[in-house]
Amino acid sequence: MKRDDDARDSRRKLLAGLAASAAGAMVGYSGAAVAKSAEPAAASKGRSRKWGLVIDLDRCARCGGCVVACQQENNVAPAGPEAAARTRPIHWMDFLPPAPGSFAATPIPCMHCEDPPCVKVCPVGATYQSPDGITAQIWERCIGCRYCMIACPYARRYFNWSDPHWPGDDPSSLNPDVAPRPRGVVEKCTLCHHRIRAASERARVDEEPLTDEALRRLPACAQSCPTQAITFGDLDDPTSEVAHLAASPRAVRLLPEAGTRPKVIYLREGK
Amino acid sequence: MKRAAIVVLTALVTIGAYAWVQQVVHGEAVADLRTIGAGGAVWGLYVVGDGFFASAALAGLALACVLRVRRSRETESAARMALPLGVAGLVASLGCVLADLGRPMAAMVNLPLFGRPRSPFFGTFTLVAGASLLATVVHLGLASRPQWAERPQTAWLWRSLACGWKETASARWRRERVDFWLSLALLPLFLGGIVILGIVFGVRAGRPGWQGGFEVVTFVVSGGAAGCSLLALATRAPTRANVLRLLGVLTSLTVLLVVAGEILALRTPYSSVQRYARALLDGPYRNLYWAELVLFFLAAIMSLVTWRKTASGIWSAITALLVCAAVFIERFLVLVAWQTHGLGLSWPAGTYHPTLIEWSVFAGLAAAAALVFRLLVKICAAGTATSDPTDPPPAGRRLRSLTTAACLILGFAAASVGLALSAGLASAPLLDPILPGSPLVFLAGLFLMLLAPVACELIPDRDSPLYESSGGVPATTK
Amino acid sequence: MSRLSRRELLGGAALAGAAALGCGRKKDPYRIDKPPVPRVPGWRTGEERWVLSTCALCEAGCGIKVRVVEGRAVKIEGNPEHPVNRGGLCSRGQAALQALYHPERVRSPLRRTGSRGRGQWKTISWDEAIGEVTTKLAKLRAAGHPERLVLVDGEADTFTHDLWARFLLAYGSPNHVGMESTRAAGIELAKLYTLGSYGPTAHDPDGLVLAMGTDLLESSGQAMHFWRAASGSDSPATDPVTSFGRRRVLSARPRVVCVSPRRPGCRFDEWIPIAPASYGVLALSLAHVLARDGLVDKRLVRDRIVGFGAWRDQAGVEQPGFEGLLRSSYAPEQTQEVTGIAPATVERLAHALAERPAMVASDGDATAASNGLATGMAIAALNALLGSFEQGEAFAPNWKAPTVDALAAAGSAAPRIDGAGTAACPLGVCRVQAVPAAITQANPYPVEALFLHGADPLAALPGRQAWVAALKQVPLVVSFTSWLDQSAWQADLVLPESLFLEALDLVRAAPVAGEAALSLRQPVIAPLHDTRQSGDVILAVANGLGGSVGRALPWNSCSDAVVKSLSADILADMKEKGGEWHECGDDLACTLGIYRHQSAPRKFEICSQAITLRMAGFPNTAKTLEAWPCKGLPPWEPPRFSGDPLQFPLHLVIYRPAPFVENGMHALPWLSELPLVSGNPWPVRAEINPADAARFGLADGDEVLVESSVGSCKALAQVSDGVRAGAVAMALGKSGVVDLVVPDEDRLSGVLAWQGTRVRVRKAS
Amino acid sequence: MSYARGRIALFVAVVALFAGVAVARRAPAGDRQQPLPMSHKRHIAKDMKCRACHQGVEGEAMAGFPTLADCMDCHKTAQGREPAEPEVRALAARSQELAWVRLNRLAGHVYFSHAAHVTMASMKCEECHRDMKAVDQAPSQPDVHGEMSECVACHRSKHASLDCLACHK
Repeated sequence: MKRDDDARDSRRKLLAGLAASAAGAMVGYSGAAVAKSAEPAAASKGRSRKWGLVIDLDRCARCGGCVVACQQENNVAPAGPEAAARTRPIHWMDFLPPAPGSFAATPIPCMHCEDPPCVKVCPVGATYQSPDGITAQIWERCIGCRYCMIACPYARRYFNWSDPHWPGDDPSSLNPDVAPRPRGVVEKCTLCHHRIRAASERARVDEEPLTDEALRRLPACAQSCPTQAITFGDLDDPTSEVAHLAASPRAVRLLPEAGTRPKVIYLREGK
Repeated sequence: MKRAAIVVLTALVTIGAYAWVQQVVHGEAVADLRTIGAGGAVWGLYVVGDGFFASAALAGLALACVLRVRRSRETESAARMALPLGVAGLVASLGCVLADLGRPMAAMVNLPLFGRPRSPFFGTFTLVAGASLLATVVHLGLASRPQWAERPQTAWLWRSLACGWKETASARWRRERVDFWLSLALLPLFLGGIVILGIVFGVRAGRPGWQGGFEVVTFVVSGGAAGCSLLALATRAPTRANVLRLLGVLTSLTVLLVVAGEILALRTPYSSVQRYARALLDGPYRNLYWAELVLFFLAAIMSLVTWRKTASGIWSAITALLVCAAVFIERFLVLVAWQTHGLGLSWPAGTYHPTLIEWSVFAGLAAAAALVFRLLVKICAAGTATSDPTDPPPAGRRLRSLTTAACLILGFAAASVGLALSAGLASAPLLDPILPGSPLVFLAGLFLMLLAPVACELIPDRDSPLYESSGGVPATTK
Repeated sequence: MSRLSRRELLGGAALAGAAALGCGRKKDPYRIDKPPVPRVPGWRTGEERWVLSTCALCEAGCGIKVRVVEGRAVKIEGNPEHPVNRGGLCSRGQAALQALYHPERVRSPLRRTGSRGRGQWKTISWDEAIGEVTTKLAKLRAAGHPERLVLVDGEADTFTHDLWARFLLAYGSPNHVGMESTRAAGIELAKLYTLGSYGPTAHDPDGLVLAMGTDLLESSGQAMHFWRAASGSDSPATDPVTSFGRRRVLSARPRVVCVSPRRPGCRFDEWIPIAPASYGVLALSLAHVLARDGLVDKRLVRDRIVGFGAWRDQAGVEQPGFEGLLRSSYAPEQTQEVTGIAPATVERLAHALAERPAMVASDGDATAASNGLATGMAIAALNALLGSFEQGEAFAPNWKAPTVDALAAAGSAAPRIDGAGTAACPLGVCRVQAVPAAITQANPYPVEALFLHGADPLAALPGRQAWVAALKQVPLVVSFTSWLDQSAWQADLVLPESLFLEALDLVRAAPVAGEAALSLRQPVIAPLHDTRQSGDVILAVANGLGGSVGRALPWNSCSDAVVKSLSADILADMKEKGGEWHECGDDLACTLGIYRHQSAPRKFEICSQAITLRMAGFPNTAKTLEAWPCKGLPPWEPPRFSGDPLQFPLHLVIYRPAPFVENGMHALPWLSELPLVSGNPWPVRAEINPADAARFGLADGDEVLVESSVGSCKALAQVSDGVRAGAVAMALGKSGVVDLVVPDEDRLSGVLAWQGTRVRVRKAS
Repeated sequence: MSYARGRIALFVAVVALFAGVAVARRAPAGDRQQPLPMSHKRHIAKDMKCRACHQGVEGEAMAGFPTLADCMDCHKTAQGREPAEPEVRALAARSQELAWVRLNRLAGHVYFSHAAHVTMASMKCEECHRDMKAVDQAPSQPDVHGEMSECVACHRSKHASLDCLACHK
């Protein structure tokens, strides 16, 4: 009988689980650690990428399209007038306030630093740098100490001060590819990693290479930009558009003195 | 009078608990903490409280360790008071951290499982709050055993906690030795703790490669002042004078450090640091900044004057409270002003005014600490002076030495392994410890090491008469 | 120590069990709580599709593609193959998703039960609602007064709009009142009278764009185009690989110079502050420099432009031309006092305009003053001298007019209720702000039925009280709307309209760069609620009325109508005019017509004969005509401002910010929270120059009270050098701002004078 | 000594609490009824592949369930003595949709792609799911208990990505 098998199975699992937790799972994991040493060889199979964004300030029209695109794609709940009055709205893609007298439209997502200070200070490894260079945040792991917010020189991290709330509490419009964040965790731009994942999955299922053309407008902000001011791609690939743009004499990075080496590169206005 | 104080403290704790429940139900939206860069501070009163309580407790404990190692009779009461004070302070600081966390329950699971020593938070939470608290409790418990053993038979809890303390010469001798070595061994832990705290809160709230290392020194020195002031509050007249003398030196030093730090900050090439320094001098924090300076200055003079005079209770209490207030403000300025006014990009300057909820939780924790202190003083050996161990050591017992050594060695091994396993030796993508739970192993190792003195003391002598018959040690008291 | 009894022990175990259950039932905080099975027929679990359609949040008509997962729309993106936006999409279009799922959408037809404005409603069926409307309209027609039906229509350039127009034509009412007079009517009328076509102009900025007012760059239907043009996105010269993504080489780079009392929030290269409503005189001054310095192309003037030099009118009488007017006046030194712009700047600008291809562009706010038409004519004339006119226009399908009965013909011949085209407003096409007065005074006739379609005049227009009073006098007010907006609140019947993501329509996109698109709007998801698109409702009503009305609108549904007319008339018409059809996307997706205007070059009449003719038709205005220095060219006059300058020392500058949507959707949380201002984006802001702030003792962030002679509004003071001294800039769309505006208008054209109000600002106490 | 017994009782209670929690967390949920007594056995016996009904299994993240239209592709005409066939046709006649109950559910922050496992990694369905050849009813119990450790162990052994972002969303 299948049911009995299942029951036995689950009972066995329960016992195994109890045994494992009681024994500290020492043995099993030492084996795992050995398995891990074989990893780099396996990883070299697929070339690792260095994802980056180039934002051309000369093109940005400051329309705000990228902001809404990001919120829509990543299930960022609107704060509402009250929370907004207490400066608690969440904008993974934000605009840096211009200095007096200047236009200076500066859309500012997470910088995805090569040397991210936020990652170093996380006590539980909730935030980490992916092999492709995305500074990611695993919401489930986060304990909400907000140390990463303190450490980020760009102030690009957001804390969920209260439960997210969508108009009418209707979750129909939520993107199923992105988990909504509960109260008490820090969230941030993920470079739309789920879109990258979906694109590379599709490319592999269709057995086609993932070209730079397919990548350029992949994140929601880049896709939505009416002036194509935002370009996405692999900075390590010398033939990619981002790599080319990053070599422009106009290229600048924010707060170089912080030593974070951002992978979001700005192209200055003018000339 | 005392009863009234306890009623007030209990009421404060109740209010704090209620406020905390509000925060649990509604999220940290009830606090005035806001998104950094959008015009707020993400760390506020709670973390300031952590910085204050933990540093004061650790400084007090470190001081007590020094006094103990010096075995000075006059300062013995101060050294004794430091233990309950330390426990109370560390409990409050732990409470502050937990109140600040967005998901305290997740923290309870994820920190022991995946804690990463690279994070300064790991240092503050496990070493400072966890290990120091544990060490202090062990210290206090061992020191209190003689007192607990005197309780009547019916008090089973106390009797069992005393673990069969017998007032023998060898036991007392061992007590003294353990006390000495424990103090010596814990001194680096406490000193290290306060320095870690200083780095966490002093280096411009942890931003790497940025200006402001000067604040670390200020943080440590003013932490010492806070610890001293609490000790001065808790100790009686003859000892207090010594403490006040030290307090005078530390507060004077702090004044100098604060001023020097500000001048340095104004002269750095970094605009963010300058913004921060201006915010203190004549910006929104000017009242607090000048109040801090005046308080420190006043306290320095008063502690020196009071010490010269009779070290009168009221005056030294006032001095101590002034220092506490000044140190608290110093912590607030280092932490909060940096977040609201020290941003490198053109984000707008922020504000932070703690809400009633935050104040209530904070006050509740402070009151809880006071109650814990009160309780510990009541039940632990707060004032017992020990004898002078002039006698030669008795013949040891093999089991004891072995167990103690085993605890130390195994504990050290486990702590090292735990630290190594959790210290990011894993491959790059998974920054998790190689073994989930290795932070727990690290903590267990620390715990095991702290069990060494316990083992040393608890493993009973063979029949005492044996000793007497051998004529090795005179068993009688003086 | 008390013993634990067995009972207590059991109790403990029970507690443990309860705790365990609690743990087991813990809600997953990350779960997107979708129904576990496809509720929408035909959808598999986890299935997703991209559906192509056309945006409806402004007149641009951008192509969109919508991600639909298991029958739920979850993301709106730009359609890369659409000529208007080529893949990009502004904040408004994307935020439409929040409109779709808005909790306050009307979910079924409602009939008012209490007195008007009390908000007591009864849910009724569609059959009932349509029956009610049909009965009323049939009665009106039977009584011989079809003209007493008035439609206030906020929509333009859609098939639904055309259906409405056709319906009114067949029914016999001339009162299809659009909202144009509150938008860019000044500039569009100028185009009508100088070139002969009405509607938005295509702008092809290649060199220099002189933008009059900020709306053009921020919220107009052309904004998308200007962003892209100014960033060089369209230019082949900006191959990112060869030019490092630079916009263009400096010399050839398109430059956007914005002239406005307020600095635009979107991209520009130079901002020149100007006194409110004095754009016309600046245009004339620029034309003066061009004419004086011989910078006008003589061949162009000779071949294409009427009325620059001396000219002969239809009667053969020689008339003085524009040139003579310019020679005698409008020197930059003379206009400086009015515009506040230094003569050197005007000279520099004029020479820059003449140096390379240039154009002067403007949207609503430039001509929204009491001198609206004259300003529009001056701007158009300047464009003519620059050779920048006739860049193409929207594709209007040639729809065979229905045959109407005598009753309808008579009704359509009646004077319009808003007075457009009458002596009260001789040069206007519509004048929606005059509707309330006309209803209250029953002049020229009482209104029996008022339909509001895609329009919320109570919230969007000044003079709310007059509208409320007027609606009270109309026996039947029907609102076709998706929300219970302020106007719907006063209606008798609220007929919930499907959102554009649930409807089928055909959109004439605003023309850009000589190219116009006709694109299909198709339902992306099944209607979420019991709503219908208004086209279906009119078809049902027409069917119910029968007779010639029913024959004029013979289709069962809007989609039927679109498909049939698409295949029959429109396709052929477009082919004939040189357009081509594209089908983009894999599955049916979007059918899209791209059409390049290729008609024979027309003459540009700086001195418009059309104006002369129309003015001469009314005896009292004919006299006005005599006084004009150039016949057919309304002379520029200083704008009228309502409010005593001593009491109300500041000019109110109304602007439409980037997230502004005409039909109230700017209140969607995503748009309301756009971080385009520093600090909290929700509250109303009054932008004020530092000099004025000092004068009135205001600091940045102060709560202030802005008062005009008709209303007041609380706002947050934003001290900014982005506003000209003497002006207060406030964004339309925030609550209370519209109430400050005095509903004055241009008496020639009926253009609503948004910019004609004086205010004072003081600290709110 | 009374306190000794008290302490034992306390200890027992605490153990019971933990055990209760552990059991409750792992206990199978109650049976959930599917809308049709659809037999996998009979369908597989007719040589139907999994992807015939679970259409997303090779190219999409979710395998998905057949819509009524998918069923009607075959069941428009009678296919032997299927007990559920009349019900399917009745539903189709009322143009209702099949409300399949999803049994295997992932935590909300976990991403799992069938395409990645079935097509890219060439895994067999049976490696995670039970063998459906023998199942004569519509399943009413989940058959995949996704523990993160299981995922990680398999990813390790197959040298698949161990990046957190590979599976988290």
